[in-house]
Amino acid sequence: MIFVFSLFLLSLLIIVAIAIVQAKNLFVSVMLLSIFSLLMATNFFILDAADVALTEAAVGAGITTVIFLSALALTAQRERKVVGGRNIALIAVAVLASLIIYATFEKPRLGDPNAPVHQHVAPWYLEKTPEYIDIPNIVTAVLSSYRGYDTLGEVFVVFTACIGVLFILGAKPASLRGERNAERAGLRHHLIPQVVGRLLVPFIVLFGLYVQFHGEYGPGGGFQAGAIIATGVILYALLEGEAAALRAIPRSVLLGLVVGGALLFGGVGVVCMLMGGAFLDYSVLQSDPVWGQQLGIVIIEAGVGMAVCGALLSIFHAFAAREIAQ
Amino acid sequence: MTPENTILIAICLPLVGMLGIIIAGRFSANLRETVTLITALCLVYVVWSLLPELMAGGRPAVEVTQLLPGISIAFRVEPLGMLFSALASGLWIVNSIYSIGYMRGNKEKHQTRFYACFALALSATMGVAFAGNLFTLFLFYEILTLSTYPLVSHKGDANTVRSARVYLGVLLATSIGLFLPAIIWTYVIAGTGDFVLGGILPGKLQDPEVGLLLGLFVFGIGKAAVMPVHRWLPAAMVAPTPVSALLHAVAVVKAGVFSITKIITYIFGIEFLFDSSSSGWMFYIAAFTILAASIVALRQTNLKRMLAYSTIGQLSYVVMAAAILKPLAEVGAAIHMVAHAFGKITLFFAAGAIYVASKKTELYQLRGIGKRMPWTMTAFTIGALSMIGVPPTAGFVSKWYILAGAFQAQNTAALFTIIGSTALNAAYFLPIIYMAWFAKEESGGKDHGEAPFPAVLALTITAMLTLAFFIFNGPVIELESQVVQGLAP
Amino acid sequence: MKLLELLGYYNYWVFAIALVIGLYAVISKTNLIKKLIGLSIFQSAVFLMYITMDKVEGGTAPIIKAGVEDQIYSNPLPQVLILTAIVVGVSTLALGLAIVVRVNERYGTIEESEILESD
Amino acid sequence: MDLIAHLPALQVIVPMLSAPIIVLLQPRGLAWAGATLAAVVSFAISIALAVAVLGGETQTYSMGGWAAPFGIALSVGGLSALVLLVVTGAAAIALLAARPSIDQQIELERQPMFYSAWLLGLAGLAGIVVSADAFNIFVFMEISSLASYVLIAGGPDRRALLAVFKYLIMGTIGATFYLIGVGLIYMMTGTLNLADMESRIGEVAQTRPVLVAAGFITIGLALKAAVFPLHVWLPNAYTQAPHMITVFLAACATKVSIYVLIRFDYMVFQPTMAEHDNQFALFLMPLALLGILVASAVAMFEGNIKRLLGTSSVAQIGYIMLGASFISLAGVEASVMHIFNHALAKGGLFLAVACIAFRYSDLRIQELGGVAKTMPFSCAALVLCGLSLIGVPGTAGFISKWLLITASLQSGPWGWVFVAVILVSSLMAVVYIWRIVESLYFGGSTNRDSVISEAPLQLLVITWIAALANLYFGFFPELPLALADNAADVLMGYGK
Repeated sequence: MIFVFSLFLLSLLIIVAIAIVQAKNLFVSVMLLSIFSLLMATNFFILDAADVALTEAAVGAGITTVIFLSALALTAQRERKVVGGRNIALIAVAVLASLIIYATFEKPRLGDPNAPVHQHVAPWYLEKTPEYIDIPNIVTAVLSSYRGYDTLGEVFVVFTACIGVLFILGAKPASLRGERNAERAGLRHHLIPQVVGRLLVPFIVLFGLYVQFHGEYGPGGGFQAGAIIATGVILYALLEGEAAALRAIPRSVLLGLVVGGALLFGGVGVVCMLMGGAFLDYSVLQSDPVWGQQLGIVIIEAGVGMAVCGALLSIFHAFAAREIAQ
Repeated sequence: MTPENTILIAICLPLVGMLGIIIAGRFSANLRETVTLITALCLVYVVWSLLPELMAGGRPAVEVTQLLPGISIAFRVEPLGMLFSALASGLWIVNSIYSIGYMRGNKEKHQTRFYACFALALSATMGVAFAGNLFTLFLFYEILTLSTYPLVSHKGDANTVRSARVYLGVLLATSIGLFLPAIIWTYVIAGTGDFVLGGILPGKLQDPEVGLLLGLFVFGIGKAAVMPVHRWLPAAMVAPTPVSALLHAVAVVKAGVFSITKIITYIFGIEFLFDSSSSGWMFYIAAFTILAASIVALRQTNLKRMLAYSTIGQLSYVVMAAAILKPLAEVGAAIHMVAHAFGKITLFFAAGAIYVASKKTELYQLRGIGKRMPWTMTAFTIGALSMIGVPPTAGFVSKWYILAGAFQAQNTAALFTIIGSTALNAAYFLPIIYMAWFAKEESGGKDHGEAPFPAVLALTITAMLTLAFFIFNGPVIELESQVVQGLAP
Repeated sequence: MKLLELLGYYNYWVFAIALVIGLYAVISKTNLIKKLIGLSIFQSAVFLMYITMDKVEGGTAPIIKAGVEDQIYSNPLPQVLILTAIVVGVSTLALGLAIVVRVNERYGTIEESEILESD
Repeated sequence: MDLIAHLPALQVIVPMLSAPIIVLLQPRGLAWAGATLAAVVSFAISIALAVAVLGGETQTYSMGGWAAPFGIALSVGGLSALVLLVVTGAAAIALLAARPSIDQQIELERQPMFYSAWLLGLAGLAGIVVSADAFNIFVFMEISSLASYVLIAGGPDRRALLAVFKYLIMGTIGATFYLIGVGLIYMMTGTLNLADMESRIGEVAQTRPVLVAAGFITIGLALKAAVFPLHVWLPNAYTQAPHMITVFLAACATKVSIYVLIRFDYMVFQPTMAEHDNQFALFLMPLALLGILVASAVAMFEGNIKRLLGTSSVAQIGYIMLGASFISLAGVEASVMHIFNHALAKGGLFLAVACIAFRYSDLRIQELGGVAKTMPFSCAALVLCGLSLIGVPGTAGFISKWLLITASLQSGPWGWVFVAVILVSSLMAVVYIWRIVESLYFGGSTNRDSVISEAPLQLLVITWIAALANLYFGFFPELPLALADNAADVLMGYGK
């Protein structure tokens, strides 16, 4: 039954993708893209990737859409008609598609327990994690310890994007028009969204905190938590207005969160080095290596959460502030 | 001062001089020209101090640095290079004296740049002369090309810049497109590029390839102006006359024929080339260039352009002499470098002196000029006679040796070429001499006398040298005979 | 089992098709935001490829349940990789959009053809 | 563990962790000082690493204490050490000189973010080079790419935005292609560690996913490395970037992608896949040759000096790829040497251009007539580096060109064709460098007052250090040669 459902979802995915490309109204495209991400997340869930599903839903469907919408508000809503050049593009992508489909026929079949990916490296993680780290969620263990260096890199990708957006949008706008300033006070005058929203925001933030600290045991962790909390705050900003959100969490605090989160993660690594281990070798943090690992994971997950939440909010505010400035 | 250090000093001295000229140029023109003359004098002293060692059979050598295994910057003095460097450095003094007169007389701009680049060109010339391997030769050959560009384009107007681009373009294109591949080829098959008496290629290269490699060298060394890569030389005549005189009668063009002669004797080996059947074309192309250039020279109406084509023909004498591939002809090639240098620099000096004094550049304007400028025209006559090869001038000596070499090789084609070209040379020089001395000056011209004193002094000296070389050529022949010692006649 | 096998291929095909749909949009559209939307689809498609490999028959999400023996777990590694890739994707997108906003300010349009004309 | 053992990790960590701190340094000049300090320390680390691997030993490091393939391993051999020297050296030199030029081009309040992005770019590139893990390379590739988008977007002209947008699209496609390729290989081998991949890929080497993966990885990296004809993003991006960023990126950004391409291909594919070396050569060689010729020809007609030099970079990348496509010791050595020497020459050239740009904002060649009179030192440095780019003996550029020519001749019957291509393109290089020189020195000096107004001393001194390095490594190439030798030995030694 679940497979039929999956088949249906995948087909829908393609249809939505085509619709996104075909839609002339960019607003429609962005909304469809959000649906595309939700479908993708559902698929991930069916494929036993709970963590990824959670992230895709929060980041793909949530944050991405918000950023797209704020960019759209600053630019054009509709795209112009394209002339020519389509055939070449079609041929190019058709060749690419056939190449990939050609490759699929010698891939291990779906779910084959004998596939190389399930024979090498991964079983070691499943088998040894209880012994070395002793937390139930293997994804979190791999993410923050075995491949913690990747995750550090990832935090710095977000950090780069954050300062990049701040840098690029920090340039003085070409024209300053203040007239729209007054109108943009959120949805305060709409009663129902106001009430529902007010109820939702605290729960979203709370859920985010739960995801943050429950990451060792269930799906979740710093990324998802950061994204979810950021979504909550953005919702607040949409309801109460940009200024109110900034009053609640000022820009400097956001930047502090990003910098602090990144440095916290990196700092843990350096402390490990100073205590005689390799970079990010949390085992040396405590006399018992397993405890050390757990302690390290909790700290770096907190760092990740801070950095991601701060970065996403900074990016959102950079776009939103531009909106007011225009 | 060991001979090894002397080599390095000879190359660095003009560079030091260049710096001195640039610094002195900021203060006063007199100081700058004093620095030039002092540098030239020191250079002559340094270079000529190597002579006794060479005459005694010594071959001082020094390796500066090794860039890659097998590729090094190294110098080695041998008779050909000794002769070339002694010639270039010696004439630099005369030329500097002349330059002072010419540049001041013409009130040229950018004189500091002029003298500085001249010094750089001389440094490069010393490098070419003393190069111990193909790689070093190529390096300094290119520096020589680049350092002379500002001299050629000195005037800076559109026409000059266009000609200077032809100059640079032809020389760089041939050197990178043909000369460099030839060098690479040599390194690949011989594993080295060192100049060794008797050659490094014998036994490593078969027949059609010998001719091909030789072709790459001969046409790649564009400075030798073998047709069809001669176009740069007439183009370079837009330069001020001292540049044409020293560089395009002595340093640059001689660097070309010197390189070809050196490659024939030290890379291929004379006997190896003589025995291989695919190298004969070089002789014919040189012979063709001699005759063709002489015919083109006949049709010129501009004095400097005529001299340029005459140079092309005379350079090919050297190439042809080398291509006869017999000992006496090789000696003849070396002597002709000297003889032609004395004669042609005199001619250019005279042309420049005429220009400074009267602003005349065309042949038909020279009617009766002998009466106004007797010193200049006497020198011009001596130079022209030397070009034709009339005794008692230097040109006779070298032609004699080349003819002797042709007899050794039983090469009748060479004989006819020399006879034919002598007739042609006479055909384009004698009318000028006649016109200058015996024709009546056209009325309405500018009233003028001799050129400034330094210029006249310089051309008198070179004219004297042209005459003196007819008699005092013994040491040169003795030195150059060392190159072909032990070879069957 | 046949169905599962087909589904396995189907996952990869959907990956391939979604990938090229995204790429097509990137290449052929001249609206800069539309290009970024295409890029987003293009990147999401790759996530599907990775996640498809982590599935094990009869497996469950790799969260170890205490006291349960013989439980088959899906592969955690591709999930970790894709978690990273998702964040990378959104970062690139944010940067791209910031650039588009500036382009719109400086040029007054986000259509590539019009921008090229005005330069 | 002692300090030496930590060096591979420190190489990345130092610039990376400095970046967040730099953002907070608002007071004037402090951000620059901090960033420069971090870059110089990284440079010192890379020198220490180079010395450590000169003996031929590879330095390895297990991140988090987890042994590969379970954890992420770093490894630094001769090749990596050389590329690290280039990357960190370029960053240190450019940053040391950067302040006057950046003050002119970037507003003061945005500078901390700018310098922070610069360090992140450095950390990303260094991270790629030291990493021995295919996915980790992707992560750091993204850090460096995002950072370079930010840096280029700092260019003052509005065309910078369009250039960077194009770069972002192409860069992301390239990185995603790489990610697909890595995914396919992971699917067939179950590992992400490069060495482990090499040992496990053998039995599945001829399966379709691996074949397709090789294609995706090669194309993706070629896109990032701006291999002809995938280079269209490069000239615009280099032209529009802030001048000092052009120095940094031109010296090292594409080279790191080439490094990954060479390393991945030689290490993972060639020893295991039958005929792969031939396919690799057959694919890259024509592209390299075309790139050398076409880009050189285009550069001859470019009007803007930065665009001209950017286009010439495409040709130079062609040289590097040509050497790599010979699949021989000599070829790889030449290729690696050219990575080093081209960085020297191009970095120096762009530094000199930055000096000129400090005084003259219009960088079209015909507008620069007679600049040499007012800026003699900057122009002389430009000439020196230009000679190195051409490959004149006595400069660094000659060494690699000579090695490349030797390698061409050893490569078989087509050797002479390659030599001809190299020489023809060198000739074209003479033409385009000469156009600049002619304009600077002999060009119309109508509206130039000959009052000497050189670039600031800081910029000028660094420019001359770079220019003299071109000479130094032209006469004493032992250090890069030793590393390149070691690199060639290691790369050609896989699977044997």
